[in-house]
Amino acid sequence: MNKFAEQVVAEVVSNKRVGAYHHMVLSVGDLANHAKPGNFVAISVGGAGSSMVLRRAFAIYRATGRESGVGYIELVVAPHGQGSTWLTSRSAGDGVDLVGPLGTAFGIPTQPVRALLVGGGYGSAPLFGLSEVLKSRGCRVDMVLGASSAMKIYAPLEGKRSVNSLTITTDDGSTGIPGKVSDVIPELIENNQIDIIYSCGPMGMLEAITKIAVEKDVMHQCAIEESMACGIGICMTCVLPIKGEDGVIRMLRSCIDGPVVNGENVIWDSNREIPEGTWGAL
Amino acid sequence: MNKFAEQVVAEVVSNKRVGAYHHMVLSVGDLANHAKPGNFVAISVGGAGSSMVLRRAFAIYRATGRESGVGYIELVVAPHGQGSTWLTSRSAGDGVDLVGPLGTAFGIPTQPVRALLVGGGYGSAPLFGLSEVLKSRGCRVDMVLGASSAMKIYAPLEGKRSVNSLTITTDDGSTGIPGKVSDVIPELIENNQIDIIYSCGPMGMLEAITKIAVEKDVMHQCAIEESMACGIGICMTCVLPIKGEDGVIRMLRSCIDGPVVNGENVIWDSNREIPEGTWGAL
Amino acid sequence: MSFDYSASLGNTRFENPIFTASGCASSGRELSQFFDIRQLGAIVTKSIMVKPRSGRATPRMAETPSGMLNSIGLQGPGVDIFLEKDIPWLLEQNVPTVVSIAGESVEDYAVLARKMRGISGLKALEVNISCPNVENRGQVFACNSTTARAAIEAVRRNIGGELPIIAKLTPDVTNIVEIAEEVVAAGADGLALINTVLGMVIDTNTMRPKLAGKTGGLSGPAIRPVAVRAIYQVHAALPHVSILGMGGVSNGRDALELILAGASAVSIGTANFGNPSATMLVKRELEELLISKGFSSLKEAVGYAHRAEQL
Amino acid sequence: MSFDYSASLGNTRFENPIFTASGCASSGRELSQFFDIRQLGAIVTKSIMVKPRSGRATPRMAETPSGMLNSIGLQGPGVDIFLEKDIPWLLEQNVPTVVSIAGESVEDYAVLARKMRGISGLKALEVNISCPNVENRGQVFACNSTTARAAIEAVRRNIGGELPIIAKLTPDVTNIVEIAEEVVAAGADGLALINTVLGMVIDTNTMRPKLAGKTGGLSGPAIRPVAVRAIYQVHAALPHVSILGMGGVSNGRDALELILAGASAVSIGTANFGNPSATMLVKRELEELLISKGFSSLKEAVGYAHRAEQL
Ligand SMILES: Cc1cc2nc3c(=O)[nH]c(=O)nc-3n(C[C@H](O)[C@H](O)[C@H](O)COP(=O)(O)OP(=O)(O)OC[C@H]3O[C@@H](n4cnc5c(N)ncnc54)[C@H](O)[C@@H]3O)c2cc1C
Ligand SMILES: Cc1cc2nc3c(=O)[nH]c(=O)nc-3n(C[C@H](O)[C@H](O)[C@H](O)COP(=O)(O)OP(=O)(O)OC[C@H]3O[C@@H](n4cnc5c(N)ncnc54)[C@H](O)[C@@H]3O)c2cc1C
Ligand SMILES: Cc1cc2nc3c(=O)[nH]c(=O)nc-3n(C[C@H](O)[C@H](O)[C@H](O)COP(=O)(O)O)c2cc1C
Ligand SMILES: Cc1cc2nc3c(=O)[nH]c(=O)nc-3n(C[C@H](O)[C@H](O)[C@H](O)COP(=O)(O)O)c2cc1C
Ligand code: FES
Ligand code: FES
Repeated sequence: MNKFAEQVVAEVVSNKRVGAYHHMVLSVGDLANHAKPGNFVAISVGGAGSSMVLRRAFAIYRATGRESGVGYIELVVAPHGQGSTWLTSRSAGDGVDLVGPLGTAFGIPTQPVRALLVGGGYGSAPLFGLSEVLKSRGCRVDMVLGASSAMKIYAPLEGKRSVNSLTITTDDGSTGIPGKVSDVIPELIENNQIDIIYSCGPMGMLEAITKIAVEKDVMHQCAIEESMACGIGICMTCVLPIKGEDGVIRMLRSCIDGPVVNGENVIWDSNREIPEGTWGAL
Repeated sequence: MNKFAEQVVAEVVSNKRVGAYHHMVLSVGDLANHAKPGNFVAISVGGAGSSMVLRRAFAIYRATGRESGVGYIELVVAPHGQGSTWLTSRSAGDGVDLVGPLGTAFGIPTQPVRALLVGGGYGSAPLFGLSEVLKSRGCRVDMVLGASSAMKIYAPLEGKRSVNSLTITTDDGSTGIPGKVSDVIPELIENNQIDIIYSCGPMGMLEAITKIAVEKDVMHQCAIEESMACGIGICMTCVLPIKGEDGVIRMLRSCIDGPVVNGENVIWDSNREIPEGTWGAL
Repeated sequence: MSFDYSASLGNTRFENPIFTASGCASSGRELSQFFDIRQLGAIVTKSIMVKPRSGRATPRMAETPSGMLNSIGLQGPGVDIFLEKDIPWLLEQNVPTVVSIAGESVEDYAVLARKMRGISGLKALEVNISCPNVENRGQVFACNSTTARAAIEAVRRNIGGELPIIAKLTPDVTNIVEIAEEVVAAGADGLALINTVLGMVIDTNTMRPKLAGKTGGLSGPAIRPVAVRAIYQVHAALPHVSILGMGGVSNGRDALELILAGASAVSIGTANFGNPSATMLVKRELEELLISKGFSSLKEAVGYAHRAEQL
Repeated sequence: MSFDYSASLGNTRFENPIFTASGCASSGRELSQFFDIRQLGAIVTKSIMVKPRSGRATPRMAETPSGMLNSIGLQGPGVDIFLEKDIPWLLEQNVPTVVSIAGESVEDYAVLARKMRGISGLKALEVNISCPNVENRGQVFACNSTTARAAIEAVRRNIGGELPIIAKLTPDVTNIVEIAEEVVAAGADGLALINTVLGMVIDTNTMRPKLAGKTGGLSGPAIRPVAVRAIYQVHAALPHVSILGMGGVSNGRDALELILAGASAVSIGTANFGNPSATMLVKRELEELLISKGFSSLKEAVGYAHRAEQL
């Protein structure tokens, strides 16, 4: 549970198309001061009279303007279905109902480490803010971004500047190295002597990265994306099987016990079933 | 059934607030050339992802621009519930899905007659176009408009010019004569030797006018407003008991056998029950 | 490769699977000004009764979130005038026609079936058994296996010939599969799923029920999940019985959902009110979707959501 | 003149009629960061079972037009941990608390009732009998008068004391009034109406049911007309039995609709997901509406839509 969460009417400050995405800046007041890399917000979509009853979750790309009462949150939104398309068609001046910051954040090491940040599609969004924090702590930051094609790589110039190296992969080879991010990660771990991987993207990608991280014995924190009805821990729809410190598997809520979790604790191969041995499984 | 009905995407040309109403101009193409006073249009409300599944009906206030392919329809819309509020918040350039012209039109006498036009609230909308047609046929046109208060009287300047006399009543006396339109009609019928009354407004008003018209033995055509699900004759929700030429009462569809009907044929006192003797009543 | 869009209900073949829903297209004339109604898989007429009926008092409808309530009360001219006026017009236009019948007693169903027997050119008979049974405390025929069975048996005995009988069921029952099995045993060739869901709206201004008839039938997108569930359950239990699916379909995706659940054809009701050309939109979009997913015929997709999990 | 906003269910008084719905507010902690949960008429806890449960596989939800499907499968810690952790916290916070219990057998209900007996400070017990009965082919208790009765009797026999029993019914039955009469005869002091409506969504991308559990419960504004109908019917038949109404309420107007139909208090479920402070909005708007309509108390408005027609 993110104790800073609050519900506000956020004003759209700007909305720009970037490749396949929309970069949106929202004025949210104090809330921005509590947002940490990995947190997300939940936004009402469709306006009055909408048939969409649930909020949509979006990772916080950046939070800026850290003075009292004034704060901005930036999002990277892919117009996909009805909800995100509604959001990306908002104009400057429009208000949206937003709850945030929500969920857990990426853990920041106290020592300077060598970090590899891996993003898939709009999953790159939270990584740039994270990269800034890591750099400010003296970490080396390498980044890999993957997507199906060039249009779906979100890597703004200022973002690129904040990393030591950026590797891009696309399924169709339209930019960067043809293939998946998981094809290039092992070598990057070796070459850059990576201590920790931070990742965000589709579940299949996170699973593949976990496998590599376990093999190479590096830490791995990932931001997962389960379908969420409430985002605040009251509906139990967003659960996934996670092994606790005590070795017991529990169906945890990815909205409040996540989205950032330790990759190796997730039971990835459950094939969406309740894994055997899960606490309370019948 | 209005054989000219078609479905178009109409572009909002302008949307201006006038008192309690919005005067809206829509570009509809050829459709405008077939619109007659008394006809209405049915508009989809709420946009994509809306929870409102039914169209809203609006009387055509005016239809202009009578050349091939270019035509405008004007509406007077009261922002009331969710549907009309959505419509009145459209801006110039927005498209709306519109079906029209629908329904029957006011019958125009072949001889020059003395007509009294009576409108309640936004019910005045179709009367100004009617007035123009009547004047062009050499008729004398007197008009009475009533509403609960001044803000709800819709009587634009150019409209006023098209009538020989305009009487206004308001329930609260905030403009014109305090009281109901039915208070002033009998005298107007006498003084102006009225041959026919045309009316449009709430059902209670139409019923009261019918009573007067029958007493004074003048013809009375009224545009009724029953709640409509389809507007095109396929749902049977908009029916009301009407006596036919053959003396038989039938539950007729006000969207295709109306909205303009002869007041004296409507069974007003049915109290929303099926009147005894109605054809097919069980 | 050409795509086979034809649909079958019982032994009858239709050019395409998109029908109007009973009571939502009157008798076809009104829609014909918006599109060529011969493009429909079939018109399903409003439910016709033995005698003329003026229906329920007004108000008869209330809009609800993503849906509407109606209580039309089966207003109509009665079967004789219907056969004299509406049917000849439809057959003359060459529109594939399914007649829907509704009775207040088992005898009514028998009478209506006999009247239909003589009409050549009809494609099927939809038997709306979601009407109150005046002989049984006004309980709806389809709410009870015994009365549901009796109504369908009466039709079966009296219809003769080849005309397929499609029994239309209400979802307002504890176990729709049980009723489905019963009417199939009684001779139904197919099932129409679903009729409206019983609901009510209270007008918070007058503080009374909004509809004159108090309760009404809920239709539209709001009930689509209920329709999909009913179709899926019944198709799982009776895979060889054709289903005419309906409930909240307004685009190709929605129609595909019902087809994947087990419907062989799809009726469009409430969507016609919001969009007079909804059927043509659904027809076009569904075909595109099926082709884009690699199906070579509509029939391949029927019940496709039931296939075994791939491992 | 001061307005009396208090509500009663059975013999228990609540400060106001706005509750959370079971399973839609977890155990209260999560909502407490958005508003002071002591402002609620009551928190109704998620349904608690005898043993810990991990619930159903994922995906567990699908959005639908003006609603959603869920198949959580009653994930929870089991009654012992619940009584050890959640209940003390709620009672400590001084939040009026209604515990919801759910069983898989009649014996489960008996066990749960005995466990609740000792807890002082609870306001009422909601008995969710819309769960599958493992002893009876997985049929839902509330789908059948005999099993519904047995579950409530088991609670009645074992609960002792004054704690009112509110039986929560499913609308997925042919005749909800019959089930209501049965559970009241078995000792229920009140009724909670309605649980979710059984539905299904098929994902047209994967072409399989979207939920891992295939079917799920439909909730939200889409089902409000069904809730209003059920409440109206049951209140008409059993005017002296209090009803806790729920189903698609997201604002004051919606809550008023259920109250006029016959609900003495109203639970808010799905609306919390879209708006964490939905309960407070409903509470404020409903009070304003009741006052503006000239009621001097909430109780005056309960069932007001049933009053005789004025002539
Ligand atoms: C923690 C988290 C962070 C996210 N961050 C971003 C982001 O930064 N940028 C971005 O564009 N999107 C992000 N998403 C996805 C976003 O919330 C929406 O799911 C997506 O925009 C599709 O919504 P829609 O209404 O357009 O699509 P629809 O298909 O109409 O959505 C229907 C329903 O399915 C759910 N759903 C659909 N796809 C997904 C999915 N992939 N994951 C989870 N739920 C889904 C929706 O929430 C909704 O309830 C995130 C999701 C989560 C859970
Ligand atoms: C033939 C006809 C002509 C009309 N002309 C005009 C016009 O020129 N200007 C104008 O502002 N409005 C007009 N109306 C009313 C208009 O169609 C809407 O009903 C009104 O705007 C309220 O819709 P809403 O969505 O804002 O309200 P809501 O209360 O949200 O509407 C809910 C439902 O109730 C129906 N409804 C509500 N009030 C009425 C009513 N008084 N009559 C019929 N149905 C109602 C709506 O159609 C809708 O289905 C006309 C209606 C008809 C039938
Ligand atoms: C206004 C209206 C009238 C209807 N009349 C009938 C009818 O006469 N006979 C019948 O079997 N079903 C009738 N129905 C039910 C529809 O045929 C259909 O089963 C139901 O509305 C669900 O489909 P939809 O959501 O596409 O409307 C009617 C529905 C509506 C909305
Ligand atoms: C995610 C979710 C979980 C639910 N869990 C329970 C539960 O544990 N016990 C119960 O009795 N009802 C449960 N319900 C049903 C609700 O309490 C309520 O009866 C129903 O959702 C209708 O109300 P609504 O439309 O306001 O959500 C659940 C509903 C939802 C949406
Ligand atoms: S989204 Fe509701 S509990 Fe996580
Ligand atoms: S509004 Fe549908 S028939 Fe008139």
